[in-house]
Amino acid sequence: MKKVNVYVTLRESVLDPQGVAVKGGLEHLGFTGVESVRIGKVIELQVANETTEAMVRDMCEKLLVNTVIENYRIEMGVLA
Amino acid sequence: MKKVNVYVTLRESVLDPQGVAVKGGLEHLGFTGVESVRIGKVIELQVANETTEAMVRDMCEKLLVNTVIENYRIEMGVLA
Amino acid sequence: MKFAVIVFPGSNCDLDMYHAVKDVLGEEADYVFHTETSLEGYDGVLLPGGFSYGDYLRCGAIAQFSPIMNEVKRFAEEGRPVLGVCNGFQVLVEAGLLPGVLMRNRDLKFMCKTVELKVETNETMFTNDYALGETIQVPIAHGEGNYYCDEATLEALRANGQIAFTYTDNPNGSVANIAGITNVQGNVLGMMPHPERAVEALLGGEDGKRLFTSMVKWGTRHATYN
Amino acid sequence: MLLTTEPTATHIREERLYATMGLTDEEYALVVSLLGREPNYTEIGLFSVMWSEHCSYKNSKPVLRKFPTTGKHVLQGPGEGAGIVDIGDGQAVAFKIESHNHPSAIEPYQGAATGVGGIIRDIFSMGARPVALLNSLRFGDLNESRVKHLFGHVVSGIAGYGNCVGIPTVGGEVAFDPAYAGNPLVNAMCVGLIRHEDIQKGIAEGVGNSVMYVGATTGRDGIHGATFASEELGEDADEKRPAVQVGDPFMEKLLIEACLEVIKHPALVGIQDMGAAGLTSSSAEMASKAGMGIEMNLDLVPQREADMTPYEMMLSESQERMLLVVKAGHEDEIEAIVTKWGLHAIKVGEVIKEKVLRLLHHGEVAAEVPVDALAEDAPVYHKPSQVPAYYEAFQAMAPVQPVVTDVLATWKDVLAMPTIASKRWVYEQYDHMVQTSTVVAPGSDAAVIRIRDTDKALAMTTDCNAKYVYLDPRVGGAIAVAEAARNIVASGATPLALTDCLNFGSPDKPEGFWQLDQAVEGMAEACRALDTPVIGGNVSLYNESNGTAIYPTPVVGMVGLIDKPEHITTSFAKASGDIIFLLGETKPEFGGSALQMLQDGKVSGQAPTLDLETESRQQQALLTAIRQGLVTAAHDVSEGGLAAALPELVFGTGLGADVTVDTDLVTTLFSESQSRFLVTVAPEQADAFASLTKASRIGRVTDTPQLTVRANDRLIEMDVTELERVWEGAIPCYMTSEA
Ligand SMILES: Nc1ncnc2c1ncn2[C@@H]1O[C@H](COP(=O)(O)OP(=O)(O)O)[C@@H](O)[C@H]1O
Ligand SMILES: [Mg+2]
Repeated sequence: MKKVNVYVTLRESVLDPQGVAVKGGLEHLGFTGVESVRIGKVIELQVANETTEAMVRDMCEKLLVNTVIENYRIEMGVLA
Repeated sequence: MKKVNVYVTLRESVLDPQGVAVKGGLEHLGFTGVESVRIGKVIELQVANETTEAMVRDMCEKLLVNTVIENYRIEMGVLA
Repeated sequence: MKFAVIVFPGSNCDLDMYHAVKDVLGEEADYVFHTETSLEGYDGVLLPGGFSYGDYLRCGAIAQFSPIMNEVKRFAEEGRPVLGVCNGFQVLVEAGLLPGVLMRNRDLKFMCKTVELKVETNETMFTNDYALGETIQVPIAHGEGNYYCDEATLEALRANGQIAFTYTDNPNGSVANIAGITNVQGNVLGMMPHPERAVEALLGGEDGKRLFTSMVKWGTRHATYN
Repeated sequence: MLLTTEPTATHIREERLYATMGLTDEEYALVVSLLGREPNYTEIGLFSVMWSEHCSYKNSKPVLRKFPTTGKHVLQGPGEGAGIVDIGDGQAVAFKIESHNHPSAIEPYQGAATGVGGIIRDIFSMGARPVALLNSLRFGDLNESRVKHLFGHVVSGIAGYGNCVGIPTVGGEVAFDPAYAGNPLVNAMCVGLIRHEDIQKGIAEGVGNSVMYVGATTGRDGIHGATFASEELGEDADEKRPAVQVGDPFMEKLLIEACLEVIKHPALVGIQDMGAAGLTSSSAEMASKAGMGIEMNLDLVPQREADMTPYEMMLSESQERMLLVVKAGHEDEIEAIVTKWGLHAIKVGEVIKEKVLRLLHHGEVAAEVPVDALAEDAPVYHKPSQVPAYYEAFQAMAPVQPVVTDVLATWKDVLAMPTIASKRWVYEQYDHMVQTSTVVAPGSDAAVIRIRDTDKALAMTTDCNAKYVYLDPRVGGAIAVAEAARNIVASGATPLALTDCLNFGSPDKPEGFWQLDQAVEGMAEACRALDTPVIGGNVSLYNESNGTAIYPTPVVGMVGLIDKPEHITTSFAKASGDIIFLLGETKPEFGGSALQMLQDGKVSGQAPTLDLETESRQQQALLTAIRQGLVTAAHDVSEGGLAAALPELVFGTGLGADVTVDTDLVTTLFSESQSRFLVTVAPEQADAFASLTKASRIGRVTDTPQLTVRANDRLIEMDVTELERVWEGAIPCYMTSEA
């Protein structure tokens, strides 16, 4: 069994209304100096040891990520 | 300006219906050996250089994280 | 005309869609479960609203892999009518049958109300019963109906006359006020507003009815398909 | 509550561990005598949840007996998941309201969402198809950012769950008052339709029949939720966080479809949802009702987390789970249905002859307790009652006589009070149209849902003006029932029955108990006068924070029946020239009014009076007029008086009104006298309406958006668009500044 993390973020050209709202919220709370906020996903997978990065990439392209608007980064973990 | 990432994940004892559904989806697609899937958030902040980790922690506790059901980890980035 | 109303786990407007075409229009309709592998004998496919697979991960993302979706794709490729409403639209986009993506509403809230739409083309099999430029009242009910596509795609949508409906008062932040689009061939329509909720005067309006009568008219003219 | 080694029976006694679970010394002693021995850790856990107020009603039982619970249409009164009322043609309506106050205070989104999920299960476990949801919400002052946060997240939690399962949320109410600052109220109601032959009971009959588990896996979430719900929220509320459960509406949707299909199967003997006290209450109650026992092997319970103890499994309140009793030998047929919906039905035990709940774990008996001891033998308390000093002081006060210097400004201020202002911001987040049966959407007096394939429709509402209940529990309780009925009647329906959620403070304080007792007394009187039996409900006590109780808030959920579509009536004026009537008498009554709240920031004095005979007469008169086709719009006059009701009559219509009344202007606009309706009638029907109802003709609907009120002392004019801007804008304005 090993751990794999997939980080999914919105492409830069895409507006992130949730990020904008959170930025507003932070300002409202008095946090100054926050230039931008963008919100993405972390998908934490526990997978069989045989799982290769190519297989995870395949999962991303097919299901985990919508490549029209999202980018992703895979972090293959160590054996658990 | 520097980059800060906050990783927000569901506490372990908390049910993650999203993760369960995604696991089902992956199995459906023929990916075997996926033991568990849990879905969290990455919050990417661009903040003023003066921003300390303690300040980010404060943002997390006050707004970014629902500490009732979520855990978080801060990654203070380098100057951009 | 005989319609297939596709039922995914988590679909919840399947009954409404069925009721609209069967009870109000008097056409034939069946529920077709996501596990089915044939659309034989149907003249039109309806993908209803709801929260397929809980809309977890992304709306419509998991449903696109249901066995029936292979048939829906084939059906669409044959040039036959496929209508996706709300979650159905999201499934069509995720499945690549329509371009773009549906993101969270601009103000991040789910929104349920009747809005005004403008009919941008009446030359499709879904809109031939409307007048060009006509405005109609149709309910929306979604949290992720903010249509997005890049500039090039938007140009193409415009050039090909693929924009079927726009909002006159954009409720969710959609690019170019887009409420519904077709594919290039014009036989696949996806829209966020719910025409099936606007087919009876008792419930507040009938402006959605002509979308279905358009399909039926087109279907009778093209009866040779079966 | 992760215990590696469990305390022994001796330890539990010596350290009084039962006390941390909410049991008293006397209750512990009673457990020992019922068992004939000292309970082990799992066993005392079972008792602690089953004997909590939430499950046993130990403090409220004597009070609840006051309610009339029978009637010629009642098919199922209190006692099952939900009450059921006959609506003719073999059909019936099932409904119930329930609180999720404490979980919502800790985690507003999930607390509210799981509250909705729980009440839906109560309905479909009866065999009914859920067709509508309503809610009743109370928060503190909306100026506070903590309150904005709670309100915003509660609303989105309700929306998130209801929208996803595909049940329209068609109505409700929201009020804001500092009384709820530390203890918000979140009550959810569900209405379902059922055919008589499909009515199910939670019963475990037939020795050898299988006990099957369907739905989500069991985790450590929500352990001690029922006890938590029965305790006061203290400073340490945050430490009780493990009690928070997360809802999965997608699972619920599958569960609804699977269970409604299973219910048609003759092999199903009984079904009950695992609500408060989860596996414990569902198994013990089903067995106790049947006069049987249940033996369960906990190793077979689907578990989400590793190494769960029997205590944890039995007390878990993981959501979206159902317990079924199935005829032996037919398990596969049930499993086949459930599998179609992507779920599993797992046999976890059997019905046994000995009337005990026996739990096996890793080959050993982890607990063995008589089912009746759990389900029936909880002590019942007759709490001491005492008239509070505040009440006596209020009664002795001279009638409240407000001075209003700038009537126009005050009128606007009243409409901008968040409690009075438009709730569009709330209900537009709810899918109120799914299932395409919503004839009258939120915004009118009651919501109306048509019943497919019939001419009939159902009207439904939730109501309670807790300020009146605080001033005078007995009168206020009666008003809550009367107001709900008024909303039902104004929509063209005959009230059928009601469900109630008694949200009160601690019954351990004699003054608190008095409020409960008196409010129920008043409600019961109104129920009898208006012929609306109580078919079910929920009690939520200990709604206090740091020693201060909320206003006593007995929320009423009522359902009424409409025979013909043409009787469906809304509160919106239809045509210029229609005559406006005011039914009922306007007296200078300002105790507990919106005006008093606006001016003083708190309420005092006497609640408005209520004469139940008059109430009943006015309601009957209006209903008769509606049925005779005389009425174009009807609107009950409630909180905010005519100052709220008159503009609401014309908002959104582009119309105005010109009325003349013979009371002074302040009384005319702001009095909250009871048993009143505003009604519009086409001119040619006006005489018929007047002679039928004895209502006074006060004016007419005009085609310009202007309100003209001619009182006996002066005349004022008000621009409707200006009022509407204030009324529509208030809540969005508070909420855009949400942190
Ligand atoms: N929490 C809520 N959920 C859904 N609808 C609501 C809610 N609060 C208020 N509404 C709707 O707004 C309208 C006005 O509510 P309210 O002022 O409480 O009416 P009334 O005083 O006539 O009972 C009603 O149609 C009601 O159903
Ligand atoms: Mg009303």
